[in-house]
Amino acid sequence: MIDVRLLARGFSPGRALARFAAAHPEAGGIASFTGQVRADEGVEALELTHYAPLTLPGMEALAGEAMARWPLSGILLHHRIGLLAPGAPIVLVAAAARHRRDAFEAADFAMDHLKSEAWFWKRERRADGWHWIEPRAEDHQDRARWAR
Amino acid sequence: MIDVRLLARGFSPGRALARFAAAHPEAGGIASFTGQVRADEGVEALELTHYAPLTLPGMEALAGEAMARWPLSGILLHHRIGLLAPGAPIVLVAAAARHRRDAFEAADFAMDHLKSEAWFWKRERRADGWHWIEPRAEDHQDRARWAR
Amino acid sequence: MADGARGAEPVGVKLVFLGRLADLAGAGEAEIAGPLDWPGLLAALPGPLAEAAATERVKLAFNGRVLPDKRALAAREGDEIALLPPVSGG
Amino acid sequence: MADGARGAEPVGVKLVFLGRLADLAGAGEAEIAGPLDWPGLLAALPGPLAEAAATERVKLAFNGRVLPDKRALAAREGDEIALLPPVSGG
Repeated sequence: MIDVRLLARGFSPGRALARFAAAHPEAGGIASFTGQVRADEGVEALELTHYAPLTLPGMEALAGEAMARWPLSGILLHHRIGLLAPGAPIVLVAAAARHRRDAFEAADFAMDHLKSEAWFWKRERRADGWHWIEPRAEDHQDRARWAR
Repeated sequence: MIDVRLLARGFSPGRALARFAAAHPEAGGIASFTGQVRADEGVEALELTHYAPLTLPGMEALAGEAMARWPLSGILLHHRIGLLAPGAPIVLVAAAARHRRDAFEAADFAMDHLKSEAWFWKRERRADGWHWIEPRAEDHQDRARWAR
Repeated sequence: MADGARGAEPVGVKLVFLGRLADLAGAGEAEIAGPLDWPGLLAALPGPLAEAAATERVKLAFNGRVLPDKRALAAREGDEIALLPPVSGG
Repeated sequence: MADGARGAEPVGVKLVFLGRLADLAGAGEAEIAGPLDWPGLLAALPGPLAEAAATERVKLAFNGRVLPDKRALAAREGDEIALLPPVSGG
């Protein structure tokens, strides 16, 4: 099962994961990653912009790539767009597989690519106004681990 | 927050994860792994035995080791004991951290150690009776990745 | 993405500015007259936006596909060009 | 784990068999007379169980702690010895 979504409203990663796990009784394990707006740094809000002609198709291609690269039962990529409050979930990635190493690697791979390759633009509001966020060098290095 | 539990009854990994995420608003991300009874191989039931004087203390030591090794906000290790039906969750591991690589590595580390080092014994019932499960060579190799 | 009614009424080339480029442009979208090639686009953009667009880090999407080579741009009225600064998701 | 009332009434050394060893033993627990050292334990166990216990893969816990060296076993009445075959969690 490939479950790729752009979400304009708040969502519950726990509930999404429960559904995903229930949909994969044949999988021994599900690895997941939830990214959320950090609440400790003076960030008052986060805004995520996307570009419809590219963003969802790009995520679907990423999901397909992960399915082709690891023996997965399924993959889930959910990503918020719009305005987010501190503590709100931004992204949920989950991979279901027979063997846990495959699930972990696929989830890790998907996150690295969502961070530095998916068509999202993020800005955060602090006391002094809005600031655009660019990927860190670290994000590009993380993605480079998967080159082959 | 260190949240280590032995669970004698069914639990909801999704709900446990939601609580864990809510408890860590300062963490940028939460990596998790859910292991469940595979429903595709003629397994009718799974039984997990533990040894009280060793099992929970061992899991607590493992949680402490992960907290010492990575800069984590928290770690969660929940493990079922008793009789489980196909599809039921066996284990949930989650690590909350500022940076996602730390969260992924700590969850991966914890699973590798729970698989091959924690004090659990697993047997499964098939049409022809009960069979004890031993860790695969792969599980020991997985754990050996963390030696230092 | 524009398609369909091209020519039925005069429409320009639609420009879409993403991320910080929308701030530079003062708007998320603009429309300019076509046809438009790469030098034409740079000439049509206000200075700071043209400078940003010219850097390697800014990609161009043409009717929903990223151009491998921006200089190959050849837009007509009704087409959509998106200017894509470095992304930051997750 | 046994502790406390040691000596108040005659109790043996408690043996706990985990995993497949419980099947071999036909029970999860047994009690035998103390004191008990490693050769004494092997002698007291039924053949297949003694053979399994003697392998390197089976560990021994003494009053809730894994013994680094099984041959160092020195149990008295009231103590608890657990025989631990290879684990399989997760």
